Amino acid sequence: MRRCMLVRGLVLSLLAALFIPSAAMAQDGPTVKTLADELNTTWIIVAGVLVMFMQAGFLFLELGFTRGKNVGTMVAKILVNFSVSSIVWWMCGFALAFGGAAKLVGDSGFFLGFDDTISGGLIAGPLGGNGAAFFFFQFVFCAVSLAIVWGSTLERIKFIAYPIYAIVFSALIYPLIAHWIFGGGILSTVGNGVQDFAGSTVVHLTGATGALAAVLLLGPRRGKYGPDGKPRAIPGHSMPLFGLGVLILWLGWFGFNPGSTLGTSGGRFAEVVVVTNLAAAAGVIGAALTVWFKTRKLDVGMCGNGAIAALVAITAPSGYVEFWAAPLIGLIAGVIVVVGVYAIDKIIDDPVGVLSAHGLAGIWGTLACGIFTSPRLADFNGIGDPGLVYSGSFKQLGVQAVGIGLAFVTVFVLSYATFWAIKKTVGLRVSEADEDAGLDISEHGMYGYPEQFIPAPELVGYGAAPAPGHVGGGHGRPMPATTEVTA
Amino acid sequence: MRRCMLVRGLVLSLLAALFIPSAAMAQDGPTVKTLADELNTTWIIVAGVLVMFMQAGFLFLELGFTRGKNVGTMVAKILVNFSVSSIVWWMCGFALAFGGAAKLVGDSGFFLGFDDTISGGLIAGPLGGNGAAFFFFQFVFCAVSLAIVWGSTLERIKFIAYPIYAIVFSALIYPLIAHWIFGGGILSTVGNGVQDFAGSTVVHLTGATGALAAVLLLGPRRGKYGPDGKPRAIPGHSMPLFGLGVLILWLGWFGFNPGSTLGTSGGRFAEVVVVTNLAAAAGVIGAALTVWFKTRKLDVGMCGNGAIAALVAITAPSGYVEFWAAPLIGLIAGVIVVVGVYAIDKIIDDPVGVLSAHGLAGIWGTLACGIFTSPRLADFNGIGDPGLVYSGSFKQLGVQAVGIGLAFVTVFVLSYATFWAIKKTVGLRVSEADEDAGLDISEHGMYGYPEQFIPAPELVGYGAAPAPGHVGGGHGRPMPATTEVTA
Amino acid sequence: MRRCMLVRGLVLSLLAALFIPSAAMAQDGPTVKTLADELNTTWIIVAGVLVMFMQAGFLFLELGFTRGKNVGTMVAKILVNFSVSSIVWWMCGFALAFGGAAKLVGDSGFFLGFDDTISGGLIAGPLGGNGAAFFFFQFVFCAVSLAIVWGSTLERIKFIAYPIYAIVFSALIYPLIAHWIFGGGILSTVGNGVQDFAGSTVVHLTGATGALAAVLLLGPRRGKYGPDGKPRAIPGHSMPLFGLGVLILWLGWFGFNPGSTLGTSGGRFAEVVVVTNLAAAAGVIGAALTVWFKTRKLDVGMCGNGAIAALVAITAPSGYVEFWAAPLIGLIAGVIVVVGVYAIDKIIDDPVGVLSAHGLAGIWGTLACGIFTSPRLADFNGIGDPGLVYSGSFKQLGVQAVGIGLAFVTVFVLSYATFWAIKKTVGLRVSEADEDAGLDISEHGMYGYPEQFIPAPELVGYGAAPAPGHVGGGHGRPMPATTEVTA
Amino acid sequence: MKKVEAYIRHESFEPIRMELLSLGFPSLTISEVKGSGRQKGITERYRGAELTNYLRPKVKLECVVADRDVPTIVDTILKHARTGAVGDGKVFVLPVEEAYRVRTGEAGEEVLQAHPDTAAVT
Amino acid sequence: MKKVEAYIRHESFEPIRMELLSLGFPSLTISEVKGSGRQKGITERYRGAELTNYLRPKVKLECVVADRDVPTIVDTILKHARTGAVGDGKVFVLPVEEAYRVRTGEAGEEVLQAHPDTAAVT
Amino acid sequence: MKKVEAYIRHESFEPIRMELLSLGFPSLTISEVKGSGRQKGITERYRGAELTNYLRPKVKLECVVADRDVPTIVDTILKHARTGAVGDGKVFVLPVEEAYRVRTGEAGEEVLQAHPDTAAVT
Ligand SMILES: Nc1ncnc2c1ncn2[C@@H]1O[C@H](COP(=O)(O)OP(=O)(O)O)[C@@H](O)[C@H]1O
Ligand SMILES: Nc1ncnc2c1ncn2[C@@H]1O[C@H](COP(=O)(O)OP(=O)(O)O)[C@@H](O)[C@H]1O
Ligand SMILES: Nc1ncnc2c1ncn2[C@@H]1O[C@H](COP(=O)(O)OP(=O)(O)O)[C@@H](O)[C@H]1O
Repeated sequence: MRRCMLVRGLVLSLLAALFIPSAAMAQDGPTVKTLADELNTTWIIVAGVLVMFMQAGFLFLELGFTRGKNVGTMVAKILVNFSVSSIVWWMCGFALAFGGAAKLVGDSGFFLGFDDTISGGLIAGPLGGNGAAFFFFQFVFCAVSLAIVWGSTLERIKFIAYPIYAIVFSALIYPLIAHWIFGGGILSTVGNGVQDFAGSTVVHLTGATGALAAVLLLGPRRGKYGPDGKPRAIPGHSMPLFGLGVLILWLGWFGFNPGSTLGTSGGRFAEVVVVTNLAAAAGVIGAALTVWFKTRKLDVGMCGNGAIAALVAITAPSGYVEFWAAPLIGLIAGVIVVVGVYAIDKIIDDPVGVLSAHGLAGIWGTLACGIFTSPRLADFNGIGDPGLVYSGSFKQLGVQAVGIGLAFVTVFVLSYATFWAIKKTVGLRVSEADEDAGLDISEHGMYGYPEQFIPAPELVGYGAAPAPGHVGGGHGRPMPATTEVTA
Repeated sequence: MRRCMLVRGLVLSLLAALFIPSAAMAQDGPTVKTLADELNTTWIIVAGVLVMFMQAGFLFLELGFTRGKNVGTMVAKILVNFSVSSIVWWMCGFALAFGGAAKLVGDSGFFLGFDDTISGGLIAGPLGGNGAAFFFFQFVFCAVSLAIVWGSTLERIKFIAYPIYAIVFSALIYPLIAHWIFGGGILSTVGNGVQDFAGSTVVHLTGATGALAAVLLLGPRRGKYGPDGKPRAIPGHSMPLFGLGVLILWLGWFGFNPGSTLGTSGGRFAEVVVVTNLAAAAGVIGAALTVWFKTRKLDVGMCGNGAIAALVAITAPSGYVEFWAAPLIGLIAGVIVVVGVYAIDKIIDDPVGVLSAHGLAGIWGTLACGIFTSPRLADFNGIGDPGLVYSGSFKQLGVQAVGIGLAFVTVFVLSYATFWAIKKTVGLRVSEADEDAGLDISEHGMYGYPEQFIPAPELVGYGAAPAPGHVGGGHGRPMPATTEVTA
Repeated sequence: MRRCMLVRGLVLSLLAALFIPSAAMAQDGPTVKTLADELNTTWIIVAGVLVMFMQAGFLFLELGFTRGKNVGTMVAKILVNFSVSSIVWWMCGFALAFGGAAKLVGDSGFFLGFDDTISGGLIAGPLGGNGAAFFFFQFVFCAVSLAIVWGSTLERIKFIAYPIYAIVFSALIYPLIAHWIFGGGILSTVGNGVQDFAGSTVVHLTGATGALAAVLLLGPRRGKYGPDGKPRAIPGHSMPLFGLGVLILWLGWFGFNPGSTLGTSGGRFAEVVVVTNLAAAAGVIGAALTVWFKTRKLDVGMCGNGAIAALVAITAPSGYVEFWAAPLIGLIAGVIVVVGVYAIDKIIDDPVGVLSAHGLAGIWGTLACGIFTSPRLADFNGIGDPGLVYSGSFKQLGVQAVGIGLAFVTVFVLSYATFWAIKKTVGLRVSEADEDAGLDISEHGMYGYPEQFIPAPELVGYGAAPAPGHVGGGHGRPMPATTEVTA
Repeated sequence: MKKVEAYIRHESFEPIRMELLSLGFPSLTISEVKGSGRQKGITERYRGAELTNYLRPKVKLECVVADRDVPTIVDTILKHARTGAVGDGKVFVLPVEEAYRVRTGEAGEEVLQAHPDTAAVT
Repeated sequence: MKKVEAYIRHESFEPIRMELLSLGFPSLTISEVKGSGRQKGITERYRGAELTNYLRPKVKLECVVADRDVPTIVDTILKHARTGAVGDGKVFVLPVEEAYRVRTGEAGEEVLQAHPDTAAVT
Repeated sequence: MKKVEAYIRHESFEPIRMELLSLGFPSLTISEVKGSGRQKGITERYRGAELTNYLRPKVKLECVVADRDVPTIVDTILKHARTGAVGDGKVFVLPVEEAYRVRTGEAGEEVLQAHPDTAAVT
């Protein structure tokens, strides 16, 4: 797909030069070419803005799964991570990821300016409006990947770990993987290229791998495992906020996958919308049925996790598969996430299930390309080969596995090293007293829900009751005069 | 309007064939025609995505009006309903609604594939990107209609009723009405056609009628009516969440109505945006004034209901009326919803007021076309005649009434039968003990707000305090060391 | 920029007339010109819808900073203000602001109709779809400005003050400033015009100035200042809701600033997206570092305020500065807001920090144009001169200061007069008893969180327990039968 | 003077309050408590793990009355709080040595209940 | 030893706590309760229906002290809790038979209040 | 009969409840309270202003038992609630004059604890 865009750009330039001479002379007025550019830019920006809003989705999904004493810190977390990532991506991350066509990393676009020229790759040439949109769109992907990392670390990590890892992640870890798969790097040369339309591996597996590295060094929350070693439920404080998160993420995914067409050409993005929605829906159904048969109760969180896992799984194939494959891919992702959460919870304390919903589902989605990619779409995108069900060949499946493997190893090693260094220097985990008291009060100086924690009389605070003449005499003061009734 | 699109398509094809020969040879480059298609597709997708997000709107509106013990179930409900509907619409609903031009139902597009050809109607021909967008846009309408149904059933319905009715609704009930009015079915042949631009009847009255059938079989919540038969207040648990729902719905309506232009031609959709907003605003004012004069208190829920009712009412006329009519239509809807809720509450327990806000207001909005439709817009859309104030004739009003009547009877009969069958088999209502305990714990195994319901010491759970050496000795543990002050 | 649009319109018309004769004959089919118009309209509507959603942003930001007894009133407030403003803008505000090219106010477009003709200014001529989009886009700006006003007045203002001030504000105060700076009025003739791309002054300073007038007449909340005159913390009740507000606002700003290009020409809006995001990110970092160094705790609210302040500050320069300047402008805004809130809190009770985040940051942003505006962009927009760092001249800085000064004085005088009149007639502040009880119960007749305030047994309400036969005998009723375990 | 402390179900409170009011005993205080006893607990499920609550929500009713009024209060509570199922609760009677009305500073049995006629009877 | 139980308004708690602290009585416990008495209730309106609350929020203050300190405690409460309006609340004194400090396991009057000097006076 | 009232830390409740249950004392009630004593408060910071809380969250445990069971109950509480740090809490013992089981209307020591065998021992 991305390759395709390049081609289209060339074709356009040729066309503009050969067939549409008016484009040269009427510099101020719009032409078909400039309009096509502007329409592409519009769609990329709209999609990018939807993806940006996924930050709120991750925030609320995690808030829902958190106890009330650790909610303010999540808000600060999402703001600080997104912000640090914004600046670092502009300084360095974008350049390494998309600033050139070399195998390992790009080489232009550091401290990007509007007049900069990109040395090679997808948007080689002067940046322009379309390039600015591309920069923004790719940044919000990086920010999504970073947001995923923290899901396994809730309620016990030190705040200082966030900005440090955010810098390394946005400057190096994510750009490497993005360049290798999206940006024309080494993984696009394995076979006919790894198929990962919108990032099941680049974005989601990368995030989940960071989460794994973090949680291995961090350990479980206090009270997560009983004296018998069995996991205890630490229920999150709000299913409504969780639901908000899931729905915002679902919404954002309509930017995430369809936006990865990087333009409106041929209305392809509308197909991606349909594929994405069918998969997500099947994911909910798969997870709901699985958890129902396991426990005879319909775990609310699992229904939401099913949607997320299916969306993660369909991310790679969304530009490669026909409608009919989407519900299958989603359904399986829904089953995987429930089985995964149940299994992992026995040994690793992953409060929101990121290892399953983004890790296992990301792997499944990337592999699914090797199974379901249709010849029409492999051809259209110009990346990889048709999948097993069409070709009868395991080749593309193998290529996908190589992509998963290299991405996982790279991200795990770099992330583990970073978190290890954090642990050895500033420390990765708050004290037990701080964990018990909650991160809001201990790291931020105030509860996220003060009325839940601060004794009401101390919150009211003002001294003795006013003189009788001060308020309408004879009324009890905390009661609005207008609503009193006779006892 | 929809008819008009068809015409435009034809004109476009002709133009493309006759006046723009380059379109044929430069297959890879964009042409005015392909760009126009892509722009239409872009707008439909953007609008469809906004409408999809209305699911969050309905969720939070209902959450706000629910007690804290029944909030998790609402999240699961919205996810499962939307998902079941997604799959069923793809399998069958879309085909019946838009898969052909027959009077009763369509006949192509089952298990829709990208290469399918639609046999007739609005998008006759190969599906393509634009068709995929159309499929998605019409699906989110179906999902909105389904979401409306449940507003009257909160806090006592069995979860199993959701997927069963969702299947019938998305496979049959909604497609029938959508086909009859939107898809060229029987109601588009009554007079010069029933005017329902974006679905005051198709979507909202249909949903509200389902809600009526459900609540008649379900009965009121325990404690809703006192021993004297008078309604008691069962206040919803969160006005902020309610407010979120209203604002998301208002937002979504900017996709709902303006998206129903199904394209950007002539900038018509911008007019629809203005009309929609003016009506909604007037609805808030109408409801606020009405409730104020009735009770001298400004009921928060009624302000929000006023907005919703006005948005529902303007849905049908939004493509047919001039700016000036919008505030009138909205204002009257605002009055209707307050009067309606007060009256209905005396006999039917409808926790969110769906019967008034979607039912009565949907009827009012559909009738309003018969009064306010301007000649310019009746002509532009090619459906129906101008309204009473222009034509002095009651004809269109009559046509509108026929549309309302047929839709209501059809939906009511089918829905009542479905809910009756559910009641007689798996059961429609939870036990009294489960209703008292709340649906979260009884159907989902965990509270939606665990910290509100689970005793704090049991939530903390971990055993006796650690050995003195374990935490900084001398600190009280639940207190962060860094914030202690001298007593 | 806005001027530029006008020019482009002319050029387009000329082009259409001269170079594209087919546009004249193929009236029904799209042409490059009609497509360009439709694409512009699409972007303006999408941007406008994002800005409309900022109402939810302001609602939740303020909700987060409010105590739980005053939350329902905020929902009613936002709905009523937005609605009154909608109607008044349509009746009058739009006409004064954009209905003509005179120095003081416009003169056409009252009770705007689709067939109206605007006498002069940016959208002179028949309204059309593009004009309708422009009308909506400018309205949502007015509504944002109005929403800002109330941040300083929370938890003690009488509800009746809202609609009264909303009328004056939307009919007169905002239209004046908008006309003077955006609409070709007097401030566009000072020097080469005041640079305010998207309204740091027009929207944000205007709102903050209204807030200042209100709070001076209103006084602090009960209990805000101790007997010693020192400010006491009155913590808001929910950081998660605050976080939702901040993220929705951040999202909305991607409509606010980039939408102010009023079209997609040259993909300029994508650049504005990048500039806006870089500034916001730097604002979070600036505020976080500042508050950390001041208190060694990472105040959650301050991180969010940093984002808002930076977004406010970048609003004016967003169309005038290169990428590199954005992080600088944002960083400084982040520092300003923390220092501002700390200083102002000592004397004025401004619960959400609107005076700092919108007032000081709005001033800083407007001045920043005088410093950082690049020659390329001053030229492109055709307004004002390059800033200090390019030109070495203080001229534009002076022009900006004049703009700030005139806007501030005008808004302050008109707002103070309005609030003074309210205070002397219907009253501006609720009684002490009502303030203590909370505005929800006293003004709206019901708590926003009933379960937090109403004694549980009174909420349950229904009489004695049912007869043993009624529920499965031997079960305690408030417990779901299916989940009981042996004690 | 005695203090009657009752641990009862939520639904039973309104009938008790209404009858006490009609008998001339408007003054009482309640709070939300959690209790365990013979009543069984419930088990919650969450993401594969379990949590069991042995404590169930109850209302604690506190009412200080003159010695001779104790039987009236206790009987009223017993009458309305009984469903016959486990978990109905308990009533305890504790001695009270002195009572003061804050508003007036008065002490003694007269301050216990608000109704003037009740006071008169004393 | 006696237990002083007071049902008071929220705003009056801080002044009471501060004066008790300065008098050498830092140790006390409070909880949120709802009470009814002479004070009137309020009526809420919601979507056309009504709900009346006869119970009003109060703070319950519990403080166990030596017999001879009871007057000091009661006087301090009465002094700060009085507004003169109905709803000011009540103060009750109950007998206590034994007291233990958990941290040390000690029993007796010495454990009642935290300040060493208070203990010394005993 | 005596009422044992203990103000303890949240974490200590579960072990206490479990041991009491195994000793034949399943019946008890808890509530959330806030206490001050020797334990220090905390200071919160919010937008430049401060707020100090001198009250810390505690669990109040109430258990009515026969006179001879008081030492068992008190010892169990003291054993599990002790961390040795300030803020461990206090245990008080108050006299109770009568007890009723609502479900049956019975009165007397027999109603105090739920387990039949406990009752039998009486
Ligand atoms: N001895 C006791 N001390 C304190 N609270 C008690 C005692 N016995 C019962 N309770 C309270 O009464 C409630 C109901 O008691 P339970 O034993 O379940 O009912 P039943 O009286 O039907 O056996 C308990 O949840 C607890 O709050
Ligand atoms: N006899 C009582 N038993 C228990 N609580 C009481 C009693 N009398 C008063 N209270 C508590 O004191 C509060 C205030 O009492 P009220 O009668 O309204 O005030 P006043 O003392 O001014 O008549 C009540 O809300 C209730 O919580
Ligand atoms: N005399 C008392 N009256 C009422 N409550 C008390 C009393 N003494 C202690 N408490 C309760 O016990 C808790 C712990 O007491 P504290 O003095 O901090 O511990 P320590 O026993 O280690 O000195 C307090 O927070 C308070 O709730």
